[in-house]
Amino acid sequence: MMILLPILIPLCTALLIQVLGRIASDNVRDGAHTLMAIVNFYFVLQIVPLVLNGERPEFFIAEMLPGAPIYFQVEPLGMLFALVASGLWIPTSVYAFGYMRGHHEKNQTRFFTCFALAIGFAIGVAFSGNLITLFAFYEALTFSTFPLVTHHQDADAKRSGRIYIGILVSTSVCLLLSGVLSVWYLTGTMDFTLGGIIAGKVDDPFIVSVLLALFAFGTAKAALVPFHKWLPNAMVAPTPVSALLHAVAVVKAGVFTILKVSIYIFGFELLSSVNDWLMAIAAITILFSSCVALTLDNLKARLAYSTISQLAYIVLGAAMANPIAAMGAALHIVMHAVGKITLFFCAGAIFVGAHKKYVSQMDGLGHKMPWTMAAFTLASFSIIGLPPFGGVWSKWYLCLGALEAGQVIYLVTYMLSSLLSIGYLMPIVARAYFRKPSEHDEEHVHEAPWMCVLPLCITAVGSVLLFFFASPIRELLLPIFEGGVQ
Amino acid sequence: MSNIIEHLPVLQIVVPLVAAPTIVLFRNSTLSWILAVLASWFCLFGSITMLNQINGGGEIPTYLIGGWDPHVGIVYQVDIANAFILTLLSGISAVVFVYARTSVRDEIPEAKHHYFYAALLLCFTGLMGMAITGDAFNIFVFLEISSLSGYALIAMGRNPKALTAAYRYLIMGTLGGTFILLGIGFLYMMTGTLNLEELSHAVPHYAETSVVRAAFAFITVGTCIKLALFPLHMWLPNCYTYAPSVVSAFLSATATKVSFYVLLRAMFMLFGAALIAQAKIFLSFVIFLALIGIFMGSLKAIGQDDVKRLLAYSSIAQIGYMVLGLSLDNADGLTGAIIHLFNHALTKGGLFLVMGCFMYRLNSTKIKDLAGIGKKMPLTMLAFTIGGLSLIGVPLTAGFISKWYLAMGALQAGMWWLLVLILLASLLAVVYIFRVLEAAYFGTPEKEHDVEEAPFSLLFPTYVLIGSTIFFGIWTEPMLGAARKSAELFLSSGGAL
Amino acid sequence: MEIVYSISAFGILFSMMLALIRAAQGPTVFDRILAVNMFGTMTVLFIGVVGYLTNRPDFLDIALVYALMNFIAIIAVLRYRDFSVDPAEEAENHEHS
Amino acid sequence: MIIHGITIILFLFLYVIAIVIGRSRNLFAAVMLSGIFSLISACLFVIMDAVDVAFTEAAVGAGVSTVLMMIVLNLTSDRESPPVQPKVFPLLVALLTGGVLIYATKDMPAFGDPEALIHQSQTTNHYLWHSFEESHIPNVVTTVLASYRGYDTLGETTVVFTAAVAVMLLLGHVRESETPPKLINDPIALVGAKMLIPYILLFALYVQFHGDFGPGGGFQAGVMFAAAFVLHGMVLSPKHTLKAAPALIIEKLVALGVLLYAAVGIYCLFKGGNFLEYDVLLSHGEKPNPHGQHIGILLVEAGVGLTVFAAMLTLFYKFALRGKA
Repeated sequence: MMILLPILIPLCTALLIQVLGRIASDNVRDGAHTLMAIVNFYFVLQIVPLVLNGERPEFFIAEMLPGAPIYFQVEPLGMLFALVASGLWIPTSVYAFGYMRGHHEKNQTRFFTCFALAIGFAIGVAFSGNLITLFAFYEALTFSTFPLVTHHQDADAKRSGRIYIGILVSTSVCLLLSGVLSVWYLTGTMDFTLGGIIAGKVDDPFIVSVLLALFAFGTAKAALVPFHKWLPNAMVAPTPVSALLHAVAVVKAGVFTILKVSIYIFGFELLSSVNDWLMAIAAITILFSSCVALTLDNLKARLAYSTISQLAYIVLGAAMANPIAAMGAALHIVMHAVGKITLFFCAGAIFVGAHKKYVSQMDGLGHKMPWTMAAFTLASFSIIGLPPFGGVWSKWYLCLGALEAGQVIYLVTYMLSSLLSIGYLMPIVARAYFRKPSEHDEEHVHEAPWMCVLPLCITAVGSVLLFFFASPIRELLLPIFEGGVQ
Repeated sequence: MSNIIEHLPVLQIVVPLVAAPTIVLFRNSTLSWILAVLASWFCLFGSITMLNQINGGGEIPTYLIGGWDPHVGIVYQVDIANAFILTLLSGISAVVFVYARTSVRDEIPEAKHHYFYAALLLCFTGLMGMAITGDAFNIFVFLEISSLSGYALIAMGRNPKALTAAYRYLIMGTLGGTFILLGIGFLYMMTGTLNLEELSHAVPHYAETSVVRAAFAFITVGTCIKLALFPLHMWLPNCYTYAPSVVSAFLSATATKVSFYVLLRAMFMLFGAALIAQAKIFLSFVIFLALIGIFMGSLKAIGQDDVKRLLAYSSIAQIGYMVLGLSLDNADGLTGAIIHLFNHALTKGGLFLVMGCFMYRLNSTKIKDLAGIGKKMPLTMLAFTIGGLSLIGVPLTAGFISKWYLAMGALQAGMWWLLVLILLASLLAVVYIFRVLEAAYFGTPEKEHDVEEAPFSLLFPTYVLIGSTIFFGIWTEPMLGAARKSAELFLSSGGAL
Repeated sequence: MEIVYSISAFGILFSMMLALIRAAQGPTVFDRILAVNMFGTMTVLFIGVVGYLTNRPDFLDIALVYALMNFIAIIAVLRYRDFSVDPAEEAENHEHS
Repeated sequence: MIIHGITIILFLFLYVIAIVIGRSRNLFAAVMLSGIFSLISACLFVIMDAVDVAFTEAAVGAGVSTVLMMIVLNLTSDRESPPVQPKVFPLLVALLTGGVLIYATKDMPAFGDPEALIHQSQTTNHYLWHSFEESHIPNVVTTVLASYRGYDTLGETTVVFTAAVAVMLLLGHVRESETPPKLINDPIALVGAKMLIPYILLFALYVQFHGDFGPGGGFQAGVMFAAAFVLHGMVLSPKHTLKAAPALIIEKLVALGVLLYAAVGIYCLFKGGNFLEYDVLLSHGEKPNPHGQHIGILLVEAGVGLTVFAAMLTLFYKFALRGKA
């Protein structure tokens, strides 16, 4: 029952917001939102010791299909994802509070409702005990974020909403669901099992490859090329949503799914026999999207392509099918989440405070918005993977994993990509600090409201702290990779 | 009447059948409504009791009407499939009849209320009768009752086109009924019995005769007309579009479902599963028709301006799914067909009830009139959204369960391409549902209309049906179990060859 | 006796045919009405004869019903037919069909 | 042999009439011809020894249907508007259906073949050999109709009731036409009808109760009863008939007939039997119980007669009292 709380609390929060949105003032509503986020994080934390002790708390809801119940089980990977989602919900809720107010957005009640729903469903994905539950929450996540993407309700939002729902739903229904169905048909079970459930039941490498493709491309939330288009398009959403979509809930649910499937459904042994093409595609995604990011002027779009590339790190890590790389991938979920959410917060804060959204307009912002730009710089270092920032650990493991897998070419890919990320992130920092602001900016550029700035400072500090406190996370994950990681 | 349980099978029919003339006798709107609701609730209670008993491993003793032996008189032999379909029918009616009060007051002139309720109850009786009976000719008799009242009910729509629609349905329906009668007559000619149980033993012995083949053709085509399988679907869209809201909801959730049940029973129990299994070419042809139905229905639905008509075309597609499941001829496919029958009834019934709410407030169900309605009638629109998701087959809704089983059926039959087609077709559902959602939530109304949320008396029943699509998407056990058992029953039936 | 009944049966059938032709051809309303009336009468006779031909004299009951119904049907035709239409026009209309 | 010849000629007639009706654009001619069609098919039923069916066909098909059709024609036009496009599809359907029917005859047992299963089956044997001892009714058709398959007949009665409800639902309340229908000032018709009506009623009663022994029963009697009223309505005016038989009461009678039928069935439940198990009526548990059967059949036939009569008359009212559109 305890593990159900982190899922139920956000859902109840959604309901509460609906009610409060009608009867109470906006401040009460948003206060309640933040409060619930904190409460939720508290309950998630309650589960951590259990998982650390090696327990696997589980909860059985209903036998949806015979042998394929709706069922939750917390294992380290899911625990980690839940921690990320619920932890980042707190700063995001505060940030959204400030941003939405500062921006005079309409339909705030609906916004916060869907927001809470999305968090709940993301945690549902994290705690899923079998494929079908995971799929259910994966879909629920898609639909609950749709109103967020189309929040502005204009023609642009509608178009992006169509692309968003079109790509995510069609891939998940046609490919992911086919994959789920096939696994069920071929193995008769869908429970996540260490070592994989396909191994031993299906030998034909062709079929395994097809299955892998169904999962890898079906999980379009992971934004592998060629199904990445939805992500930049979803940028029309308000920035807190972008932060949520691109750092916490949606994309991480995608890579989490791939990671989880590769560990618990395929198993490393089987995966390593068919993983060549997937690694190649992930590598192509990394380089391609990094290059695209270099060319973009719109800050949010640049960050979006950066996200695509960073997600492919995780997919590549999962595809390399060895414990070290997988550990790196899992760590990267956390590191990237914290770093990227900071960047998006900053982008939003710049938009609120300076009404700028293009990189080319950001000259000299560092002096007007010191806090924001400082946080931006720290987070950029973390994304690039410099010490002493959290990002360095995940890259370290990923590179080690590439070596372990004997794939030097992918080690090079990681390196190259780090260089590219310097290329697309550092110019922003440089512009902000070393260029003179244009004259007419002088009056109306100022720091965003404190409710926007505080969260981004916290997350920026978080990405530093993660460098020093990465080992508890490693401890948490170790049981999955028993023996593989020293 | 020492033991009411003992007589439950026949009371399922007799109670609504007696309620209908009583309503005509008293000629009072409120009383009519109360009687109709009570009758449907009684039936719901009865069918759930029977379903529970059978699901629990028990049996319902054969009910001999008139005390005559099965070969002489008419018997009710309630098995799991009967009980399942009865529960569905009475469940839907129990909700829709409650809803009817407000909607009918709005759409039907006061002086005709008692006739309307009588016709509704008669239609219900007819459908229940078809579902429960163990006698071939009796099916036809009750088919007549349900069809006749159905035509009249559809014609009661406010739009004058309702009359034409009902007339077309009458022509097609009569053709279908006649075919069914001819088929039954042929079977009786060859076997000398009308009892379904006896027929199922006798018919396979004459499987090679031209008479039985002709009977098979007639019964199949006849039920397919009533079922609105492509290409015999032409009557359906107009009927559902122009009929009064209550009637659309009631008929869409029940009439085609019962026809499908009759088709199942006829194919598997009358002609025998073994015989069906041999008819591979026939089955492939049916798969082909079902697929065209699915895609044609979905594509047509995308292009509609009126949501009721959109839902009607979607019904044609969903019927395609059911028939597809049937023609896969394996346990999973058949289970999928049967559970889809149930789930789709809930979903589509619920969606048409939502349409009734719009009719009540807006007097229209055109997409352009629904623009921006998500703000004005949030609860109604939420119901539509949930129903729409179930129609698409999103997990945690009932629609997902049926799609799952159909897909598994396709896999079991070794048809991977079919799996892909089924999943692709669900995407079309995404398109037509989202068209409505987009208009309702993001559209701007042409003229600012002063609309309130639908009244509680309409919303509550709507939410019962819509809520059940979620309930049965998660707690699937009772209904899924019954569907599986029915499928096994069908597949194992048919006399020895 | 049977031969007598048979001959009369066929005779009646023949006159039925004549009535049928008139009813189908028209051309005026009156032709049709008379033809139908006559056909009804023929049917009554025919059933009577067939009854005796097959040794089932209780067929006369049915013949009686026929006679009655025929009468009522013709009354209905006369009652509800609008005869203000010119018979010649009616004939012309028929030509077109 | 002679019978065969007659049958063939009658079928030829049917065939010709069907084609003529199909081709005719003159609705009046079509109605007249369909009356003839019905008469001929009734003749065929007689020849096939399906006397009860012939009875019904004559009463309903040739009689009441023609009357109702004429009234409807009076409300609309005589001529069918020409079809928009040639109706190839219906023709194909008809041909296909015919083809299947002909195909079916290939293995069909010959008509009246005593070896055919339909005549050998347990069901038929029971009907033929045991019905008298069980109900003491010589006419097997009546026993089958009202007792063995009495439930179907309840259904059929409900069908009639449904039809009446449907018409009432669609046409609404009896509405007085703007131009009151003219009275026929024909003394011959008037006197003839007035003389005839009591006999028709008497005959209807005979048909109702003679059903036990010969062709007849509730359906036919109900139609006859209604026919008498219809005749009255036609030679005088429907309004006169309304005074004798108010529309409201007639509408209630439609329902009462069904209720009577069902009530018999339910009463059997209370007496401890199954639904429509007449054996428990007037009995102390012995079986077979011909008295119980007899009274049961009598009552349900009365219910059928009531419903059919009232439904027919209601239809007549609804159409005849309507003003021309």
